[in-house]
Amino acid sequence: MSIWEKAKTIDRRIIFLFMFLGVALPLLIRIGLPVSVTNDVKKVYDYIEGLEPGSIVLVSYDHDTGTLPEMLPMSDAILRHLFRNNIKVIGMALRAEGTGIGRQNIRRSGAEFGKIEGEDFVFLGFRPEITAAILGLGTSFERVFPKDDEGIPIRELPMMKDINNYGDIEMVISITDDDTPVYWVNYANARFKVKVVAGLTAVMATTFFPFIDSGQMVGMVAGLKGAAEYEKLIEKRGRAGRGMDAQSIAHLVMIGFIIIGNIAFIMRKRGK
Amino acid sequence: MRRSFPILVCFGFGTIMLAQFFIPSKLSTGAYNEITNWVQIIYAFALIVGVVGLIRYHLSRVSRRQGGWFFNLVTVSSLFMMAFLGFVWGRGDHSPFMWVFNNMMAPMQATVFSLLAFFVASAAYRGFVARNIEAFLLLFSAVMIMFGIASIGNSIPPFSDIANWILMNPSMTARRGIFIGVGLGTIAVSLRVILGVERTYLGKE
Amino acid sequence: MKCFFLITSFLTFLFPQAFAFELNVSDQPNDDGTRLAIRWDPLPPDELRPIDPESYLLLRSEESDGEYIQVDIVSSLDPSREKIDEKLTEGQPYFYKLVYSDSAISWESNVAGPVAPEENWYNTARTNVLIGIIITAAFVGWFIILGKKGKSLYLRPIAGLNAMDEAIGRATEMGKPILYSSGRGKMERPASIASMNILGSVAEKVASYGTPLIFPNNDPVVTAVAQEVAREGYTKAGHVDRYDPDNIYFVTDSQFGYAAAVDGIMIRERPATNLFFGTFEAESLILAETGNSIGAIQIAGTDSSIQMAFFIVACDFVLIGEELFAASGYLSGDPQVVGTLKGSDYLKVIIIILILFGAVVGLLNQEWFVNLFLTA
Amino acid sequence: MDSGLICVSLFTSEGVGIWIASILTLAIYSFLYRDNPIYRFSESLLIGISVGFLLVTTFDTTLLPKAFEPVGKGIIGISESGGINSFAIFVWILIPVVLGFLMFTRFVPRYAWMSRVALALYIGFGAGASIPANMQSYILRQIDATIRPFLNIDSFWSLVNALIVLVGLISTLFYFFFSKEQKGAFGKITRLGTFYLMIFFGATFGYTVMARISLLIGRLTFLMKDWLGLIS
Repeated sequence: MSIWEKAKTIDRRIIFLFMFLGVALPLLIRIGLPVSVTNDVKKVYDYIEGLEPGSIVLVSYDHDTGTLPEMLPMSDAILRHLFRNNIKVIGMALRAEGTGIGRQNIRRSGAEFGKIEGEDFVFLGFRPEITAAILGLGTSFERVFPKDDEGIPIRELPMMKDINNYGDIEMVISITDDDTPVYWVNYANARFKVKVVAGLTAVMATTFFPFIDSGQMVGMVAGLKGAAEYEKLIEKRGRAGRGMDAQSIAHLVMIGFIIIGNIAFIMRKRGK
Repeated sequence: MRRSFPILVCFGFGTIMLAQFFIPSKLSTGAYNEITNWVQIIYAFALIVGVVGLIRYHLSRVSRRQGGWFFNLVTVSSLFMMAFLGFVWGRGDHSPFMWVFNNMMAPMQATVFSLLAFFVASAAYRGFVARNIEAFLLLFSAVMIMFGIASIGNSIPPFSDIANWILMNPSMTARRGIFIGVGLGTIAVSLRVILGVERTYLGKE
Repeated sequence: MKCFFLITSFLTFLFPQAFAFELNVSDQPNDDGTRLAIRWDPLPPDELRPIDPESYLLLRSEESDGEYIQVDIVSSLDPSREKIDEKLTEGQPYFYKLVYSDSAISWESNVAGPVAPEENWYNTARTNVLIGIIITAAFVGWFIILGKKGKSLYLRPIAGLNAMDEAIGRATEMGKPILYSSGRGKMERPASIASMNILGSVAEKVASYGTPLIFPNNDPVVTAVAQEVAREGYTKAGHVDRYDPDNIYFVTDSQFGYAAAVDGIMIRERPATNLFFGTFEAESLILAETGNSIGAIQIAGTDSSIQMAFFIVACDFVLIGEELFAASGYLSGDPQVVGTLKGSDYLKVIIIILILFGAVVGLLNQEWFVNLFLTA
Repeated sequence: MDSGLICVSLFTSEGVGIWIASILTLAIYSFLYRDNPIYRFSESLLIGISVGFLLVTTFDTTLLPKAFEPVGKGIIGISESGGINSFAIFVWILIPVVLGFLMFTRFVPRYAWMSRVALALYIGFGAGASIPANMQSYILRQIDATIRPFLNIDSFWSLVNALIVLVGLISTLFYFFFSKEQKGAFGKITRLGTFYLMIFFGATFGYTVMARISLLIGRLTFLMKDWLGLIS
């Protein structure tokens, strides 16, 4: 039996083994496949890079736990960038499930850079009714969030002393798995001219191209790939890079097997 | 009676459901809510019947000491354990019932689901062979999408553009064709059922 | 919607003072008499132009000078400029007004109303669906009648169905069972009904050969129906004694619990033939790949367009889309069912003509025609 | 490399959970090598637990609030007011419950036919509901989506795309013709239809692979990070 005949009846466990290695190895060992940074992500990075230390950025966690694996690498990378550049962060959530996610995420990233809650970052908690909340922040943060997530009146938080409305912050980053950024653009950007950035799931990306073209959004970071690009920009490879490596390698393993299968088919045909 | 009464019931409820789609009145929405409620109740009872049958099936294998009876015993006892946990301590966030769900049922289901990562690979190896034009097109569009959307090809403009074009145009339209066909087939079956032409599901006697 | 918003804001930009502010209320059409639609002119009204508040209160009362209660908060930027007030009482007249007040100023709109919500008995927005169903029913019904008269009709061959006899025969020769699955479909899905029809024909054939038929179910109602259908098939073949209800049983409704169980059954019982007909979800490939690994001949058919792709790659024969629904006509040869297939062909011709016509009319920018197919 | 193998502690509730979940995960994966008693054990366990889960949730969310409690209230209503009205309400509440109990006649072959009344209601309900739903979303909406692009043709390429879509839909529909033999010119069109179908099947397969691999990444991350501590 020629090798090509054998390829036809290959033990599928060999394919399984390669698929396992194709996913497991990139998770264990950093390969760091080349990630080319797209323009939309670069714009976000550049904008944050241009902010003065001490500027204020609002990060809103507008997603549920179901999409956490895709969203977490992204929020990690962006928060790292903000804290590294000594930018102060206000966290909030427009989705109930986002509250726990945001609270944990912001505290962990803050702690990593030795930031102090109340002075360098705050987490205000969750507000339902998206439109009312976004519009309300335009007049007064205190009116929408009289107290923070812990029940401390926000007037008593040192960081919030001089923050009244969008006029006092530099940008809004909405991390979401649906079209919440449309509200941020329509209400916060259109009316109060605050810059808006979206962190999205991969499938939602196409919805937002028009907003970037029209300049209503600074840029966006979409999916695991966008997060990997951001990790590359801040020069700290994290779980997005690993996940992307695993995805790419696993796909290449599959394509490789398909090619082998076809070569074997052609060779068998010739042999006959 | 044994046969015509069920057919009459089927016709009656089929027609009500069909009509209520076009009638927004209170009576109609009320009937809709009531019938969906009934259907849920019937389903719940059917489930109990199914579970009783399931327990009988496994227990009979255990009592006959049929090959692999130990595993039938595992199924039945884990079923009773879960029911016991649920009925005694409830389904709260920190209940033992949810603990079993979170640490046993959910991870096992997720793992079975993830077997697909292996199976897509073995199926692709066998199935994506360019034996003829049809098979070539199948292979070509699959590889273009895999490379252009999810792999490093995504960073190379022509590949990602081609992949997106395939998804949005030829692929999308074939799917619409399938939808229309399935829609027509579904409507035809439903009409036959309501009119009593299709009655296999009732069996005979 | 965005376009509408742009136009309206552009108009208010051009003619800022042209109209006095007005609030309107009207019955919400096509409902059960519990909703009213409240619409307003672009905000802010002239009096409030200097402060341009971002939100207003929408109030409702049952009497024009009675007590008003707050219904909603209206955003000045809401591009729809419309709120639907729900859960009202049919026939009760209501009044509405929009108000704004702060420490310096207090403003009220005109009082809109009285309007009472009306109950409707026909949803005018769904007329196109009704016409579609009437046309479809006419064709299907007509061919059922023709079929009753015993008019025989030509049917093109379907590879997957032609292979069915061979697949059943193979299992018999090898002395191995046949595995049947209808996937995750609930019994109320027409695809499940189509699957039960196929099951009936399969059971009839299998009964005369004496080959065991194993059918693990994912849904208890499917179990109940499948047992009836299979028994009926065995009875028709004259071998009701060979019917074993223990072979058609409910496993679990958990999607992946079911997949794991069927995989286990395949590996242990080693069926020579796997038949997958019905609504499948992600478990399709888990079943089909395991089936392939044990060397079973596999025939599949599903109404789920995505799972068709996996079956195409992993199975020997696949009924694509509508072919699943046609299968019962092919297998049973029932002229009434065959007739409906012919009816469905005519409907496809009508759809093709509509699409071609729509494309031409669309090029001529006749939006009204395209809008005939809009659904609500 | 990271810190190496540091398994999660076995002495906390969370730790025990992670250990059990990890072992069961491996047990399921062992099926990829071959069928074995460990896989069979976890399979049986999963079936039992999932049916138990279903039983409890169905009882709590359907049977109790929708069947038993209303019946109980109905009985109380009759015993308190005793009027004909409360009796009528009680009968109405009882209908679905009786239909449900008819399902149990399946255990008694002589009366098994009674369960068909409930099944007929169930199937009639589904058939009636599916007709307008399919007409709406599987037929009208698809026609709309195909011809709407012709309203906004603004370039040569958008026309080409719209035509490719149009030809694809028509040839696919021709493929589904059952009463005409696929040969000659008609056969050529149906063949074109199969080409489109194959492109769709390939694209769908390729597109889904990404999501499936994400699932595996999720499970392996759980094993290597939460359980073994191999990834920081």
